[in-house]
Amino acid sequence: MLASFSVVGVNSAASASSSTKIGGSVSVWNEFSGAEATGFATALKPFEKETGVKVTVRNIGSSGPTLIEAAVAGGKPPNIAAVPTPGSFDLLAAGKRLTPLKPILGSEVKNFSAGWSAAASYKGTLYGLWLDSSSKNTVFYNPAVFKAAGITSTPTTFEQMLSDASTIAQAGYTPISYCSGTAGAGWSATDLFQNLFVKANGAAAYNNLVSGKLSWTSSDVTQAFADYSSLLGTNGANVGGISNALGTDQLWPTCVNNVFPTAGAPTAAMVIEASFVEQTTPANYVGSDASSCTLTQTNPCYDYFPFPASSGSKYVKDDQSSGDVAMLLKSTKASRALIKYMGSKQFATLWEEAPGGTITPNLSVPASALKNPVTASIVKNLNSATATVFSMDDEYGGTLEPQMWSNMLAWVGGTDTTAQFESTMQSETKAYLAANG
Amino acid sequence: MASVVLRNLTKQYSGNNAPSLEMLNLEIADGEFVCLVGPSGCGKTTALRMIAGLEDVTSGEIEIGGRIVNNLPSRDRDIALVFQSYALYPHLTVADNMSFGLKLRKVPKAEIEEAVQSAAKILDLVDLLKRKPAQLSGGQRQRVALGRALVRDPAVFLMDEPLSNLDAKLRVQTRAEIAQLHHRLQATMLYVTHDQVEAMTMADRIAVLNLGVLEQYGTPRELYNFPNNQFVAGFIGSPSMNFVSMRINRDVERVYLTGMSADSNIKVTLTDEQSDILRKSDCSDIVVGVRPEHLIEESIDHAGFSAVAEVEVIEFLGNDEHIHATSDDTDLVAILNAHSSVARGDSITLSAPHDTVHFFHPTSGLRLN
Amino acid sequence: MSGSTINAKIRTSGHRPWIREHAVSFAFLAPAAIWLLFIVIYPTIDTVRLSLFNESATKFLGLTNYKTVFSTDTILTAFRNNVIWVLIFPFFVTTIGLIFAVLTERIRWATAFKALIVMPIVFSTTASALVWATMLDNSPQIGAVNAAVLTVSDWFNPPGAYPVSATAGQTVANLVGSNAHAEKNSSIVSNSSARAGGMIDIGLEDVSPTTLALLKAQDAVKPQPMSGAITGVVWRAFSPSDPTNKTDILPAELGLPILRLSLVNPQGVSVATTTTTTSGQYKFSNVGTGSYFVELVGSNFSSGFTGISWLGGSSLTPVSGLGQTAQALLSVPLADMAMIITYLWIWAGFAMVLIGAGLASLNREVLEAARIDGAKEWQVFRRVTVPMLAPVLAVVFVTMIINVLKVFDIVLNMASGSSINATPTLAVEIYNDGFTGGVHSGVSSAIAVILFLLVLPAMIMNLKRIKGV
Amino acid sequence: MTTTAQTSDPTKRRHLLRRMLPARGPSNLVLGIIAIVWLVPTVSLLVISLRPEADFGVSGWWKALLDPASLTFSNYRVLFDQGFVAGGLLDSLMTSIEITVPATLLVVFFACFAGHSLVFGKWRGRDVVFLTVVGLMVVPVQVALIPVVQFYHELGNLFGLNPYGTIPGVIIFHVAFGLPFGIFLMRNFMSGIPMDLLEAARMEGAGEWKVFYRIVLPLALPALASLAIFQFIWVWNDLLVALVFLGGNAHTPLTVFLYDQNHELQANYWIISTGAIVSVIVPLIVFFSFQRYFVRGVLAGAVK
Repeated sequence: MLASFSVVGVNSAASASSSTKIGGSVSVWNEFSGAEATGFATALKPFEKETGVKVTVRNIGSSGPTLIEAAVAGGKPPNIAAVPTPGSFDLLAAGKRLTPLKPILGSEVKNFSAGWSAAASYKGTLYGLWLDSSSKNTVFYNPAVFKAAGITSTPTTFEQMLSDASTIAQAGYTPISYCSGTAGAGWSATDLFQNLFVKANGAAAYNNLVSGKLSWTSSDVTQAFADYSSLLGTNGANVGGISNALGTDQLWPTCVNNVFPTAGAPTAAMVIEASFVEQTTPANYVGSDASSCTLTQTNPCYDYFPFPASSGSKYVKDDQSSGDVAMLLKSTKASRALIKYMGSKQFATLWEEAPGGTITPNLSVPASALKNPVTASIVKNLNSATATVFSMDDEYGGTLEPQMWSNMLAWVGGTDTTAQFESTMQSETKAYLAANG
Repeated sequence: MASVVLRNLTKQYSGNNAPSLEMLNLEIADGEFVCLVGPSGCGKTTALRMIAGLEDVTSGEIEIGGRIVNNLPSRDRDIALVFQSYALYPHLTVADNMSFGLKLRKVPKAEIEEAVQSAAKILDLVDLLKRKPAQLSGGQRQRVALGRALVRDPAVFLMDEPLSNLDAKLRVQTRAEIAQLHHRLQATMLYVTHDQVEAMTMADRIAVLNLGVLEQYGTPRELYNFPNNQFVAGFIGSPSMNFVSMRINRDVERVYLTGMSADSNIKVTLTDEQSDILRKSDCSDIVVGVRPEHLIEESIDHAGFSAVAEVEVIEFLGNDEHIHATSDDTDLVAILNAHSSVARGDSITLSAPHDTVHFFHPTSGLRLN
Repeated sequence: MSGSTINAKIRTSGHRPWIREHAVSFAFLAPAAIWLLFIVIYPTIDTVRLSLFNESATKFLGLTNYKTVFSTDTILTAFRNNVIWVLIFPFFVTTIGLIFAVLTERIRWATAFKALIVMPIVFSTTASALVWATMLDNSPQIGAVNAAVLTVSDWFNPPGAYPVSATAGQTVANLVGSNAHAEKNSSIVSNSSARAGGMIDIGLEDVSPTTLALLKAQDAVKPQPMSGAITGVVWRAFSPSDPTNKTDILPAELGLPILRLSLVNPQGVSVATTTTTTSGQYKFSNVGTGSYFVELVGSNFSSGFTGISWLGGSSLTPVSGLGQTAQALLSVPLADMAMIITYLWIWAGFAMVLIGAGLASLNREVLEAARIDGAKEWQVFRRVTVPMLAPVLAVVFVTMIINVLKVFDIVLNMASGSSINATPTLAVEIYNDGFTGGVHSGVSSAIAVILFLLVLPAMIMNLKRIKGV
Repeated sequence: MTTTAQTSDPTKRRHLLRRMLPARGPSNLVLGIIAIVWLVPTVSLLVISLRPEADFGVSGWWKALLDPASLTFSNYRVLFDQGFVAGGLLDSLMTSIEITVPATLLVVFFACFAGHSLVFGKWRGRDVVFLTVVGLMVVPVQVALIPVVQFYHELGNLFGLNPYGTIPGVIIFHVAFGLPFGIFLMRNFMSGIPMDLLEAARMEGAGEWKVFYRIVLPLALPALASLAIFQFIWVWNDLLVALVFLGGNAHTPLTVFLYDQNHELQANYWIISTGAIVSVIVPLIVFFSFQRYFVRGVLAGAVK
């Protein structure tokens, strides 16, 4: 707080020295729920106390972008909105709905790496602030199951992961519990493909694919799908079968609970999903082997390893991430102060400290804020990435997002061949890019 | 109390060719009970609704109590209307139905109460005041409708076929009650009906309407004995008058009638007076009318009318019987004493005296004698 | 009479009451009229206008948006879904309504029954969709519909003790650990053969520890050979201490209980059967001459019924040999069926009530006349009742066409991620397209206009019919 | 409304009919099975809402029927313990009421007025107006969302009163889209009121307003009740309008509450099912209390 005091600009009354009461209120829309929402509220408390600004937070659920569009059209946008979709961020920025943040944030800009700042910019102007991030480069596993399969160390290459999966299958466990997401929303299937692609071809190629510079019919895409097949083809890759991945019952958190059950024994060994698996796990995981593992905040009975690249890949540290980007839709003294606060060390530290396993890309957070060694390791991994990409479905706003999910699930379910998937995606991407430029 | 005068009252609905009511002139004296009769569609209800202010007047004038009321809304005409359907407010009790109009006029409560009570007494409704219309019989509803008109103490009572929804017995009874009511109130009443019996029994004067035109206006007796034309003659009286077409033969010394065919079974002899009238007329044919009740089953001397007819149907009515017989392909109806021994298939002679025979112009229908 | 003066006075003031009467009438209409004008009529006209402009409503495009509608796959899919709905739903709901209405005529508790059937109409579509998504869950452990199917299916195709999850890509061959091979008929047969007094051991892997715990499996113990008998053990040949060793029975490796075994001669004919003990041992006594193989019968590995994925992305009629677009347009997503079932649950009561009212107002004497004329009950129904009910049936049918053309909530609430692309209807497309990339949407407006034009004739038809009911 | 004489006739007829129909046994059986099938989904929702959260993904709800002791009100307790926190269940319940009651009353009143004008007014062109109104029943709600959002924005610019994002904004929209059906229903019902009654009242001195509220309104009460029930249930169950106009608001109705829960990362089945039961209770009470009017509404409103 004091550090920011020295760089107060005209707009950045945000520094909120304890003597300045700004007052008024700020509305914030986001998609945080459960523990995340509680943590977010906790992190905002000091700001409200210091400035006298009342912050009204509203969870707008997954229809967020639609509601923001409607609110803008209705002339009553919230002061600040945070969305997990860079795609809708870009659309709002392109529509000149957003306020540039650089002059407002001032010194807080330095709390973010160039990569994350770039991801919050549109045509070179900074419009956003990444509140939190998730590493999608994570594979969570149950150490007890690994032990039961005789696996003593986690895989470091994709090939090793396949052979371990095979061993786990022989041991009678499902190697990978495949999440089909809430109501089968295909995002998990998409994440897995993206991990495979970025690890094999790097972030630059990945972004070329997103922007249409690289064709979906290229051999790199085909190879990623071949890898995908080999992973799913490992017998019993998926608890309950692939058709369940396409249905509704492989709900979050069921897919996590297969590995980290709330009761009974685990049936699967690994779950490949983003770091927010942690938010599901500690809350209800009883531990598969109560005698050897006592679950505490500092000693989780779960662990993770970074999604491995094929041996020989140059892009081991190119990672896939996600997060929520905050943007200023209605600029007032109070809302400017708040968004500056959201970029501060204090906010980020409080949020990471709060239970719920939230991590932020804010570099100023001290390591001491993370008591859980698994979380600490994930954060370290996240910050050490050489390049970060976002999920394509998030990059694509609107209709292409569900289209991609559906195409992906058609491929997973065997309805579409790889070639069919590629040609469909290619034409849909082309149409989308043509429409949204 | 007030008189009602209609002057050249005309109603023309858009889209219709003929007017529904054409140049109706009618004077109803103060306290008089007048019936408007005619077949359905004759314009009688239209006339009534125009007087009530429920229909716009196309042309002509309506005067009630010396005021021309053409452009006055119903509520300012000081009239009451008893609807054919009674139009009782189903959601209100009998008492509330009757007091509705008075309440709207902000008449003091006590006065309303009194008016309702007295009307209820007159109409024998005292025990029913708390009921809703749905809990009443047809006759009771009818009385409530009358009561509703009564409490208003209007200058003119208008009634639109108020008895048509009652069964035959009740109708006769209520008819008498209404007549009695009129005597008691001495109010001006205009009563629309298609039933000539009602009109004959109740009215001081009757206006017969047909196709929007007033055919005749007079006392029941006038209408019965001296119908202006064939329509009125046929309309008044039940069963209706028999009509026979005959040819007029004008000899040098006398006029006589023959049947339309050579071997006619119908004979009409004329009095000198009648001969004179027919001689002067311009037509070659004539319609002879004779009421069924004037026919007797025997040949009489100097009968004005006589016909040999074959009995087809006998309707036994207790005291008397209606005989339907055919003569010269003409249907004749006669009311005979039930003691007559006429049987189906009999050939009988039906006769009527001179003074009961009517002559009508074959085209205009106007009465000649 | 002082006619003329009075006349004049009344005439001049004569028109005021007339005007006032109408003024009151207009005043009565005004609130509704103003409301409709601004919130319904203006947007409708604006939609027609927007459908002729580009997305940001700045450039007139003529009918280009309409061309886009008919050349965009997702919108054509929406058309297809509307067609599916219109073809299936009104027919079934009318039929069901008719059956219910006729049957309720004959029971004493008709009122209670009707209330029960009508009840779902008052539920929000969100709640109904939620209920049915659970009912149709593809796991027979959770979804009641699949559980019911499972109960029936288990009579004919019971699952074995060691079910193989075919949908997960697992095969019987995956189970083979040592000294065996999988046969085409899903059985596993030993590689080695034995004569009386001999032994055959078979190692399996991929066997879930959970299953073994459930079957109370004990450590595998190799039995002693017995004269005249063939004995052996079938065990789970996997040990974390030595995962690659499949041939030796290592400590803590468990026997596989209640496996059904068959003794087969070299010609493949089964001569005897037995089952394994809790420690995986088996024994075939009184074995004849010759050598025999041991077969693990296929039914051990049958997975039985595992559930229909009602709300998944699969289609009812995958038409092969057609172009991709044609194939997509001709297939019927299973999720559509699931939604139609849900919608039937919601609307059957409506149809029943309407048809029931029609039935109640039928002239019974006509039916009685038909019976007296010698018609059997079914003939009365088929030839007299139904034709007489035709106007009501038509109203129900057409009302449901209108309803289904505008179907929206159920799709929004029920479609899962995998079926979200296969199930949109026109109304859903209007919503989806309307809020993407800014809120002016020419294409979305064009779809709306088309939908409007589709509903209109049905509405007109209904209004004409409804007078007859 | 019915006299005893009127009702006795159909029952007599019914007995006659019953005798002529085939045995009732099979009908009872078939309908009994249908009734159970129809009831199962509702029962399942109720049972799920009464089961511990953790049981949902583990076993089917019907298992709980064998073990009624496992049922608990804890889900309800948790939800109701939140009290009236913005975005909580009780707050949503209140918001639903705040939207539904005015939206229902306004539609009922305006539709009554308009129906009166269209049936008993004598001005020319009222048939055209009526047909236009009926035509508006065809307009899908989705069509109007964007233009009305923008219209609200304009209102804000012009008069400083922007109904977007407020409860009145939702109410205004619901009233508009409830009116065509409301007017249709009221007009159809009112045209069955005998003109004689109005004429009688007019003759007795009632002006148009008095005729309306002393005669027409009381007589139209059954239709009014039907309309009110329909409108109430329609508004209560609306998701789309509330989502678009109120989605970002702190106070949202129950449907939006449920939709939000349904689509978050974690499928909070216990909240959803419990919330769904709460959301269904009010319309169910309305339905069972006014079933007769509801059915009448169904009959009258067949074209919606």
